[in-house]
Amino acid sequence: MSFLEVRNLSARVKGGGPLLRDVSLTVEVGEVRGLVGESGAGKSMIGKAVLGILPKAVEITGGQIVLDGTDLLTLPPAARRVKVGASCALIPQDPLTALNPSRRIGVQITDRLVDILGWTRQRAEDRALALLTEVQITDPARVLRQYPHELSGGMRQRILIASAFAAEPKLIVADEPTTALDVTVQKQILKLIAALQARHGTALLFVTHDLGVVSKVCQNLSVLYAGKVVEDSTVADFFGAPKHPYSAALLAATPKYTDPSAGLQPVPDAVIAAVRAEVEHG
Amino acid sequence: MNLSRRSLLKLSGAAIAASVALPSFAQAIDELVIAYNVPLPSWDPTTGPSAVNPTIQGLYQSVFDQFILQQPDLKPAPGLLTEWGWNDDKTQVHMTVREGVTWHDGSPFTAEDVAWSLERAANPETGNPINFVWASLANFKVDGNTVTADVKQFDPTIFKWMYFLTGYVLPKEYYTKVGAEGFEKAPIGTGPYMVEKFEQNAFVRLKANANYWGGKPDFDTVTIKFVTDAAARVAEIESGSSHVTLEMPYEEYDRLKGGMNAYATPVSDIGMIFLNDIDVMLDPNVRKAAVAAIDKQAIVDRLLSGYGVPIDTLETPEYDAYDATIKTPYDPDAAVALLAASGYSVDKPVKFKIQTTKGFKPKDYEMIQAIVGLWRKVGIEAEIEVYEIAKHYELRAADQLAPAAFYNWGNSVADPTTSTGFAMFGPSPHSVWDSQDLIDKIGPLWGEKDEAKRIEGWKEVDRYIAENAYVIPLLQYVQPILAAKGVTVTPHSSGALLPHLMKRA
Amino acid sequence: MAEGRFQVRRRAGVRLWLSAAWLILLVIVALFAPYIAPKDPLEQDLFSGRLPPFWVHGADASFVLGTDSLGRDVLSRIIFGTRIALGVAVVSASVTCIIGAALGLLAGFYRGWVDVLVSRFIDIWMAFPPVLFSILLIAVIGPGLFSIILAIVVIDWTRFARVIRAEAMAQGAMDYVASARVAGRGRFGILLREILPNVLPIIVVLLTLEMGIAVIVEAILSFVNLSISTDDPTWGGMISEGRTSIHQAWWVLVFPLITLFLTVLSFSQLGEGLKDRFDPVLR
Amino acid sequence: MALLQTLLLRMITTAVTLLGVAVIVFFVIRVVPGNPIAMMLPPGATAEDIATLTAIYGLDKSIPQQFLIWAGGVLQGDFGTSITLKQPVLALVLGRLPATLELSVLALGMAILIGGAAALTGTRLRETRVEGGIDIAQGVALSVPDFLWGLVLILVFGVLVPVFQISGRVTPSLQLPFVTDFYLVESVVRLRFDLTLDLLSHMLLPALALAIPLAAIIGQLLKQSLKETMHLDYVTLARTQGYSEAKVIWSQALPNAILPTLTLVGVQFTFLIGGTVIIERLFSYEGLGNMAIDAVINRDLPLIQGIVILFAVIFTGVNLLVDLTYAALNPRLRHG
Repeated sequence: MSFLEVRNLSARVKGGGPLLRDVSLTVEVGEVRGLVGESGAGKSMIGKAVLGILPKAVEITGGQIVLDGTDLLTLPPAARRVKVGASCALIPQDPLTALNPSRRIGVQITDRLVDILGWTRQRAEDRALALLTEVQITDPARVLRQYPHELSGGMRQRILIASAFAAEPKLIVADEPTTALDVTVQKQILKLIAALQARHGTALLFVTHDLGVVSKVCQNLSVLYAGKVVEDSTVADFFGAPKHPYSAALLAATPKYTDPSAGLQPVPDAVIAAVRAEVEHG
Repeated sequence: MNLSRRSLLKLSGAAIAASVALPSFAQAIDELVIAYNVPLPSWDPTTGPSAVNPTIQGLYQSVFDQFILQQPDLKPAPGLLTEWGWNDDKTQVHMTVREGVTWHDGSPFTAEDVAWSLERAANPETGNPINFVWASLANFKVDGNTVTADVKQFDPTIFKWMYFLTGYVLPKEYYTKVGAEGFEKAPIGTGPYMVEKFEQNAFVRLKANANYWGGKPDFDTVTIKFVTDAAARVAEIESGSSHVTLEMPYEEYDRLKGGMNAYATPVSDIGMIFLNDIDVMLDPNVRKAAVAAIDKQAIVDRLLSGYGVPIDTLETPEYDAYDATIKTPYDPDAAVALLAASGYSVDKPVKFKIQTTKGFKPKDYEMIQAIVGLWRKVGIEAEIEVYEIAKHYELRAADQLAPAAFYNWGNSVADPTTSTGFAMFGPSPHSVWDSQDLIDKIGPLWGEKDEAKRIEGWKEVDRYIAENAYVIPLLQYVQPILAAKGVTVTPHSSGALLPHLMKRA
Repeated sequence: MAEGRFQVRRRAGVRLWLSAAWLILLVIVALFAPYIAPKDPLEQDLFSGRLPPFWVHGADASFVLGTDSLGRDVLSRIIFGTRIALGVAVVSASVTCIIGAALGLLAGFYRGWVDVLVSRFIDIWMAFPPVLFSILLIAVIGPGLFSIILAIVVIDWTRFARVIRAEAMAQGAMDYVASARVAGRGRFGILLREILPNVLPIIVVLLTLEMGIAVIVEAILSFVNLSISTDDPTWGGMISEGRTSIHQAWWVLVFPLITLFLTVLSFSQLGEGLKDRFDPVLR
Repeated sequence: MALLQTLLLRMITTAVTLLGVAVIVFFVIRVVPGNPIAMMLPPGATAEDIATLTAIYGLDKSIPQQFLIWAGGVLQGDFGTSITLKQPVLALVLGRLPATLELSVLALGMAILIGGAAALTGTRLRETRVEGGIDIAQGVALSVPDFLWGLVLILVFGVLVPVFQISGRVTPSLQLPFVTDFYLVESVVRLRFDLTLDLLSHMLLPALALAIPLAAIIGQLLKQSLKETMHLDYVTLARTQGYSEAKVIWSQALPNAILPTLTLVGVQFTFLIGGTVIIERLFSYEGLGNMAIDAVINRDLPLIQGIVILFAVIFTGVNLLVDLTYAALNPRLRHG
């Protein structure tokens, strides 16, 4: 029984069109799975569904989200919150708005450990210091007392990563953690996430539209189009020989670090039409 | 309105409800509470605007005594002066002062106080608004308990002013010691009540004066709360937090009088329309038509629920120079005919502006609207302009009032000089109609020494004014008073509400 | 970027349409008042005073909503009162808007000494106690329609100025203004063609809210007996006149109050609805 | 150093504002028709009487001259003497200010309580019928003039269910041991809770009448600002950490949503003080407002002048206070 099992999950906007169509995927303990697709394909919706932070206007119409053996959808809200809070964490996308501007950094990391996980204040602070050092922040003690507006985007993302790993979660959902950062910082952050993931053995659900990121960080991935998983394979197989035509076209449209000068072909319309037909009636 | 009900109830419930004692007084009233309609601006009854404000004289008369006592039927009676009069050729006045009276601080009241008070009133520097009357007496002499003075200029009404505006006796010794400001802080008089505590614009608590020469009043403590809003006064009496109140809308008086002691007495205050000798008002037909077109009884019955006495001259039945035979009956047809004589009709109406206050006297604005409505039916098109009472005084002092202007005229002395006289005598800054014929008729009456001849003269003037419609008298106001069952009130025709005339029922 | 936030059809739509409908009804009533009103609002008959509304015992059917103490038809007076209410609302709100917005725009966009001057002027103006100042003002020019409008303008233009100034400052800092300047556009040209269109939605919202406030201020001034002096009926006037005989003739106060209440509510809901429509965050 | 400099600048602008107000009011009220002397004209007064009385009150001099005399007096703390009340204006005005301040602060407190609760509930149950209900309630609260709320409260809580007092500030028969005019505050300080309850029983209805429209404004604004804050990522992050919706709103969103609402509450508070005029009249509550109306009606020029200046001082004072608290609460400014 894998740590996270999403079975036939479907969701739609209240009174609107479908967002997720019968999505199924699993994440083992320590596994890093990528969720790939163009924007609007529903990849971050899956992450939100797991963490229970779907917008009010979106309703789940079917399927199960089994986390560590229990189906979150059947739990009463309070129990679900605690279970998710204790065993999962989120690395948000935009560091500029993901930290509370009117509170110090330290409190924003330790509060959750004390309030939800019941740690002592001292243990939480030690943990925070340790994690800040792990994310290569110099003089972590001073940073703990600073306010978000005093730090750069890169620094804030490191803090968010530290905060996520601080709670020793079994699963972390990373929702395009590097997209809002400039390119030079992106690589460092990716290396950092990979390193912490390896050291802490945390399962990672990595939502991104950048196949380059997937190839460096993930072990396997699910490809989504318009809310439907069109391919589920290991990274090696995917980059070697993508089974689904849409995956192949997607791969062709991605610049390779290895061969930057290769001509890029946009995803052909024929392929789009075919995958849409499949998704509509599949 | 479901303002987050839970939090609102939680807020008021926890903080207040449990321990607030319901303000319902036991039937037997030990501490009388009166909801009064006008706040008392200052305690010196002889200087400043409050000295000429008729609505607060009742408060002054509770604490201070006037030279002469005015009884509820407006007639004079021995007060601090037991006896007063002129000498034969009216060149001197003499007054005998009551003995055995003490000021609230226990010091004795003497003839010195009377002489000093008169001198002070006669001195222009003190700022007594009625200085021109008191200045007609000079070099006061005290001899034991009598005071004499020379008459510089004969004024037949001098003794009437001694129970009218600014006619109060103040403590010479105490006043000179503490000065004006000190007196404001802690006023003392010889009156039936002493001032225990005064909170500006809020309330005054009075303590009964045990050795008052007129006998100790029934209620030991009286609290007079200043509640300017009529609806709030009604709520006060209805909820029982006050026992007595006055000047509420007549509709509310009718509604509440069943379960309470209710008094509606005509007072010395009349509603009238000044006519200014300008523009169309110079045409007698227009003036007479305007008078004839007004159905005063209907206005009183429909607008004031019947509480009001229609009048045809500026004198009310209680006044000395009242003449019941002078009549200006309601006759719309005559009005139409008069207007036709001057070329006016319903289709081609005469036009002029009428000014009125709004909310200063009960239904003042509605009355003028009703009159304008009645006028419209006969061919008079009057445009209403509302102004504040302050603006009215200003315009009148500069004689720039509109052709017609509503005003009310208090005269608790009941003497014709202070009603028809000041209102209609050209040179007086208060009159609006300034035609010479009226000035010649009124002139000689000012100094007329023979009282009977004087009164007869004023009746003749009133008749002349009515015939020429130089002014439009409307009605004599009725003052509504409501009191809880536990207290009986003796209304005073001057409109003054006097706690010392209130008895336990 | 993360999936777009899901645009939720606002429930306020219903309330928006209801308020718009009520206001349109008012405009029609105001325009065709003489034809709609059953009676002449000024015609009095002292002997048919305080007749109850038609459904109450003792009513006279021709006076649908009853009569006041002078026997005037309440319904007709409300209908004619609409003219003054809308007149006061529209005129005073637009004058307030023009003055306030103009000063606000100038201060917010040009900054520098213009901003200091206008802000100081706003501070001084706001230091006056509003109601007291309007009473004083009306004492100067005498009660009447013009003085109510002036009182409202005098009290509330600072609200416009402050909000528009802040908005103009915010817009001024935007990149599109810089690019317009680079393209050689004169500063005043930018103000008119670039800033104003973006500030316009806020102005419309404030204008609608201001109309509601104007109607309330007229009622408050009539309560203090300073409202209109002539015979013409105003809702505020009817409410304050009806106050004294609330127990005997409740309808004289209640019906104009309901009309006033619905009108002000409609203005405020319309304003809020428009604000939601224009507000960038919730769009 | 920067703080000191802005404070100094602020002092200068305040002084300019107050001077501007003083000058404008001084000239406006002297242009007002209906001079106080005419008010005092009794029957029979002659032209000389008018002249002597005018001289006594110094109204015969030219307006600029009168202003210089007045300004000279102010520098020594003498704001002139009230014509109708015959007492020094400064003592009168400062004597009544505490009553109005206490009433306004109580009203503001209630408004924040009611408005805050409405905003939080509205956010917690957003997109539901409850939120719609609260919006309507706030619309209703704003669409009825506050004097009518006063009337409703008098009729309901004063007459029908006489639970609260409907006039005055304190029961006259009580012996008040107070030294200052801040009765409510002093009653708490002296632990005289019987007096506190009596005062509150008098002040509750007028304060509520003032609070209702203000609560609606605060409620609308706070809910608007809360909703904007709820969309931000740190709120979503808190939810993933296991905090309940209510806790998230209270500890994460509210502290940041309060700031923008604060500046407006400051402005509303000054309007509140100015607006107590009508409510004090209705509840015969002896505050500054009640005295102000009489002063205007009786053209008591020195008193009007004193009241308006005092109000201007309060207005500038409250603005300063609001700006300081804004800076204190907003970390960016404090550490910037």
